[in-house]
Amino acid sequence: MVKTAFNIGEVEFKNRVLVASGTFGYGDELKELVDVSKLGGIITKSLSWKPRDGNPPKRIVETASGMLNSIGLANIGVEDFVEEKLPYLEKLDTVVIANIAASSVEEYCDVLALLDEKEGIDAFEINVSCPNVKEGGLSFGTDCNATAEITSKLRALTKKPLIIKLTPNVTHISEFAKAVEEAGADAVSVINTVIGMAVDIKTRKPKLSTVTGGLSGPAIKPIALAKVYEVAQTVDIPILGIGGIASTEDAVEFLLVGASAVQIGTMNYVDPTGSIKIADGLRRHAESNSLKDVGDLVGAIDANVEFSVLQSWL
Amino acid sequence: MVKTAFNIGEVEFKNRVLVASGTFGYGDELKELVDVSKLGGIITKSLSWKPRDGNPPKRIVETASGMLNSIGLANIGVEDFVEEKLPYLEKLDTVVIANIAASSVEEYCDVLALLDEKEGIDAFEINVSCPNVKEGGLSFGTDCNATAEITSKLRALTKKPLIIKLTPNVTHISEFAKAVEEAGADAVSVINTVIGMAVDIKTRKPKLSTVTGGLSGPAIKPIALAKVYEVAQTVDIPILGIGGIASTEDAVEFLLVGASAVQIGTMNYVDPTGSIKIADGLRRHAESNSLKDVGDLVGAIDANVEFSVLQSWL
Amino acid sequence: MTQELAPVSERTEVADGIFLLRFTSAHIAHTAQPGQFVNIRPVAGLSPLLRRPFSVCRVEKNDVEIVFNVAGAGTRILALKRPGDELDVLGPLGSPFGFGEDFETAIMVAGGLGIAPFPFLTQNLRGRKVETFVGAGTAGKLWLEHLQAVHIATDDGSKGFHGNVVALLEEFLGSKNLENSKIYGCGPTRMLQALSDLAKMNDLQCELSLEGDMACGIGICQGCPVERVNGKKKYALVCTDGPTFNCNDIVLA
Amino acid sequence: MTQELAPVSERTEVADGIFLLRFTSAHIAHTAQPGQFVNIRPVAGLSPLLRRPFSVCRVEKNDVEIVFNVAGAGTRILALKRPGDELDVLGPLGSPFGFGEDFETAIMVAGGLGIAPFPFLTQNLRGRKVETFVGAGTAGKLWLEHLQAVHIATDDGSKGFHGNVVALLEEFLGSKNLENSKIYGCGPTRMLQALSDLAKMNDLQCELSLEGDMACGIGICQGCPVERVNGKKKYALVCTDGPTFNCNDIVLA
Ligand SMILES: Cc1cc2nc3c(=O)[nH]c(=O)nc-3n(C[C@H](O)[C@H](O)[C@H](O)COP(=O)(O)OP(=O)(O)OC[C@H]3O[C@@H](n4cnc5c(N)ncnc54)[C@H](O)[C@@H]3O)c2cc1C
Ligand SMILES: Cc1cc2nc3c(=O)[nH]c(=O)nc-3n(C[C@H](O)[C@H](O)[C@H](O)COP(=O)(O)OP(=O)(O)OC[C@H]3O[C@@H](n4cnc5c(N)ncnc54)[C@H](O)[C@@H]3O)c2cc1C
Ligand SMILES: Cc1cc2nc3c(=O)[nH]c(=O)nc-3n(C[C@H](O)[C@H](O)[C@H](O)COP(=O)(O)O)c2cc1C
Ligand SMILES: Cc1cc2nc3c(=O)[nH]c(=O)nc-3n(C[C@H](O)[C@H](O)[C@H](O)COP(=O)(O)O)c2cc1C
Ligand code: FES
Ligand code: FES
Repeated sequence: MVKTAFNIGEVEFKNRVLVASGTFGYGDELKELVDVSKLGGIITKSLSWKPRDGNPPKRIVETASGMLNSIGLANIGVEDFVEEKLPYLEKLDTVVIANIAASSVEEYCDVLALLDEKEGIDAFEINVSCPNVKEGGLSFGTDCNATAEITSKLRALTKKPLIIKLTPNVTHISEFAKAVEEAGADAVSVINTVIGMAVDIKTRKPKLSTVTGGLSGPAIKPIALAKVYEVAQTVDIPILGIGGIASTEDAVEFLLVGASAVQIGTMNYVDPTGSIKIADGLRRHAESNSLKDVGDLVGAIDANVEFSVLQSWL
Repeated sequence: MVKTAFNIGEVEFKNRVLVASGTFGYGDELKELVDVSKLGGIITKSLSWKPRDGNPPKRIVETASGMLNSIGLANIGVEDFVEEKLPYLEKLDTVVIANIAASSVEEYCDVLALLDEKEGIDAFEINVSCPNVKEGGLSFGTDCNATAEITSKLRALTKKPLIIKLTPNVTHISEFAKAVEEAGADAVSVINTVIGMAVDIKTRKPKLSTVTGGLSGPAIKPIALAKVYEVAQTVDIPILGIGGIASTEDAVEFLLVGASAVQIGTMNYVDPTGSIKIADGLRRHAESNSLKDVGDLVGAIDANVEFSVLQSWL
Repeated sequence: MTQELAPVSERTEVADGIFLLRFTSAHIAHTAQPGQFVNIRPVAGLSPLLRRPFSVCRVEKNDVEIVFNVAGAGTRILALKRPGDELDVLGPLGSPFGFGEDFETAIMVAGGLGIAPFPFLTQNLRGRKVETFVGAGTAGKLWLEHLQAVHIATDDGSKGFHGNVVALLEEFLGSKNLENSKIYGCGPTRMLQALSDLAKMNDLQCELSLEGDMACGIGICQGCPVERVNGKKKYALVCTDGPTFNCNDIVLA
Repeated sequence: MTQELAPVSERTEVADGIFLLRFTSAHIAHTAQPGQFVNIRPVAGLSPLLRRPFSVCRVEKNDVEIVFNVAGAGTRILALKRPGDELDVLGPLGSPFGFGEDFETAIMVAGGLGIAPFPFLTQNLRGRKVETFVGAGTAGKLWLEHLQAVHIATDDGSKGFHGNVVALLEEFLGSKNLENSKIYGCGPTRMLQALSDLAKMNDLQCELSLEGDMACGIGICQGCPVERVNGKKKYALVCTDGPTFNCNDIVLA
């Protein structure tokens, strides 16, 4: 029997495949199709203090092997979440991670504090790709100090695993990973969406109501893999790898470069049961490679790091 | 008759479609297939002082709607270029831009100075996505001061148009654009490839010999478009838009967000005559939209900028 | 709701560039209701990536039919499917048309491929009177099977009324007494706006089936908002709250 | 060199999972030489993106044939082409086999789909003696048309010699006097290495056709290096300097 389980702190995940925030709703929408007890964990849509309507349409544009989104953090707010969704989530036989979004450090703290008291939430993932209202809307996630500050404030509020979800839209993501590790994070999720844009050439308007949006899906897989690899060279805490994962092979690549587990995002829309197939695929991959533990793949890449730094890619 | 020509400084391009560095060789390889006199211009493979062998195989990996490359700036060196390639290029009825790569500021200067004296080169494009040997191999292009320094040193050496090609692998590309504008650049090319990676799960080695490589092709088009738009909000010099352009519609999007012209890269491999079709397509697009000048499309996007900054994309 | 690989049993070009695909799915055939849709993955590969939504057009035993026109990459691929090929189908999805209410005549109004849900609705309205208004750019684009009491409008006048289908309906309403009727509309947004105005003026019930860009079709991406007229939440989701809406509940933009 | 949309005139599964496609291109048919290849775009869309290289397998009047096995996304799509479909083909590309030299017997050695260039080479060697050695995993994977004097090796022993094709050739060379011969090899790199060693030991001329990942196939991307044994430049390009190389000129790795 191959071991598939792994831990972040005291929380045990039954396998190394989770579903990413914003791509699996609040966990109850897909119950007819997906047996969530076969997943390592589910991560909720980002929750803010008050309900958020989200951005006007269009919010979605398809691109080559990917998509742009500009949802605007539409969500029911943490109170309705606790009332309407948590009772269902509590009963699930999988790890439930609440993802939190906010427009101020205080809001992050308030949402986490409220959720920390409740049964049914096993860990927190913090979405720092949010506009910081105090700084005129610049993203927290591209400011290393702000990201570290959020981490240490939240660290003080909870004993549950605290996972910071990093944005790829920075020059050196490893600096951010290092900063949140030092500020007490238990793990990092790498990556959120990449900034992108599309234009309607007939109307000459941006296709998304917010001009730019977040690119996700298989198109960004090579970018995500490079970011996970970079972070893995820098920190010792677990990494949750995300970005364009569409197959077992993709998931294996992420584990090899150093992810302890993976999250499936956009592909949940295309193939709702794909995440379960990947969880099973990882087990079978380990089996056919005579591994005792899927975890033996983590960081098992055979790469010459010095070489990669000196010989640039062009 | 629709006007298709445009200028950078005193150099007139007959239309707004060029072929990107590294994707059209030295201009002579495709003469059987492509009538280069129908192109706005051709940009050579990056030239360094000495010939460069380039990286060991594998140098190429296909990805979803894109590809990774790690050529390692393989090129014949500037002297052989002048001797073997320039005589042919000189006779072409299109603008010829020499792209320069180097591993030190001095090398950039030496290559440019040598070429500046020769007939047949109309302008320079500077590839700053190169490892800076003095800084242990870190890329010039992610260091704003180094990028500005290269620009001003080269500015002093030539009266021909000086185009700096920016890397997207930074948090705020507009800072780099601003810096090179101030340092005297006549134009910027946006973008070079995006850092990415792929792993062979059988051997557990990176697919590319250099571990990471540069992602190009349609997969990165949304990213490139957002970068061009960002730069266009910041500088007044012309922008050459690059990244995943595969159709006339794609090219129109780049002009609308603020590119004065476009460069076709990876798609030259897939469809060698595609660039000419796009040049013709732009003219026809202008015609059918009753424009007198293809240039009327440049920056003609109808977007609410404030909104885009405040309402982030998630 | 099911996700399955359904075998294609028929593919026909039923009008100029308009295709009918029939596939076998007992679950969808038996549970789908008029106004619902299916979400089809055009290729097993990665581009085009997302599923494409299509109204359930008709159901027969274990078979389901959709009709569509070639709009872009996804429909271009679907138009090449042949009997025996498999379709990756997710469905049935969305909220169906309401037809339990008390009304005598169902007035169906379709613009272009907006015709798609109406054969199925007609199948289910047995006993009630039906009047069907179909608009198309030109005669060659018309597909009129499985409908009742059809009134035709073409933009170029090549068949039927010369002009748009809402104008044709307006004329018709002027000449008949159809107080106890309900309008069902499906088509381009501009047409639905005009139809909605006409329904309000005539004080008729009116349900519209909207289109909208969708990533998931099942309520998890929040990608398909439509503004509500009022209510606690600003937006409804086209994929789960709709695609059918009472015209008084939403803002068409 | 031409880029054209060439109509497919035949598609046959010639062995287990091995397909032959024939298409019409007068230019390629008339100008191609044995050992050259064509570069085919599998879809007009964006994924899979790059062209796929295939050896010219045979030429007949205006028609060109390729044979290939289903390796991944691109060949999976090509295997579904039907007569009448169009293939976006670029070619002929690369440096052909040399066969102007003075030798009596051409010994062709193929591993798996390495067989592809040899029917065309055989067509062009009229008058010379030919001995053909074909290796495959199992009998069902063998395709032996348009070859001469065929010797078979299978890994599982289901047909012919039980073992690899280079071992079979070694046996053969031991029993015959073939001094004035030239070896042509095509197949997996490991096999080419063994073949190259055997040729050197027997002091025979030997030309190999290499595979390699290609982005352009026409010498502009610098994506397909193979290390040279010596010379001013460290690398040769498989697509233009090759795919055929004298075994003494390159390092197989
Ligand atoms: C609930 C619902 C039911 C539908 N039923 C049918 C039907 O029965 N028959 C039919 O022909 N079409 C129907 N549509 C529209 C159909 O989904 C689109 O035509 C199809 O997705 C286009 O895919 P494509 O890849 O061919 O084109 P794309 O390349 O994706 O797009 C081509 C053009 O169509 C537009 N478009 C793409 N997707 C949509 C969409 N979801 N809604 C509106 N415009 C879109 C694009 O903006 C673009 O201008 C329905 C849409 C919805 C939301
Ligand atoms: C000059 C040349 C001539 C060739 N002639 C033939 C031929 O006549 N018949 C034939 O069946 N094949 C031939 N090949 C190999 C053929 O090009 C590949 O099998 C094909 O590109 C695979 O495409 P795919 O999309 O199906 O697989 P992919 O999904 O691209 O790859 C599937 C597997 O094949 C490997 N692969 C992909 N491309 C190549 C390549 N260029 N060389 C080696 N391995 C590759 C991948 O690494 C992967 O393991 C030739 C290759 C070259 C360079
Ligand atoms: C429509 C959509 C909505 C998303 N919403 C959230 C969100 O609310 N919070 C968050 O942290 N990430 C969100 N994400 C980002 C994903 O969780 C994931 O990081 C990203 O999409 C990259 O993975 P993928 O390529 O597998 O989709 C969203 C992504 C998409 C496509
Ligand atoms: C194989 C390959 C080689 C390249 N070589 C160079 C180069 O030598 N110098 C340079 O400035 N850019 C080089 N580029 C980058 C391209 O010019 C272009 O900026 C990039 O590929 C993005 O455009 P695309 O998506 O249209 O390919 C290369 C790109 C590829 C794919
Ligand atoms: S399409 Fe995803 S929520 Fe409606
Ligand atoms: S494949 Fe591009 S140079 Fe050989």
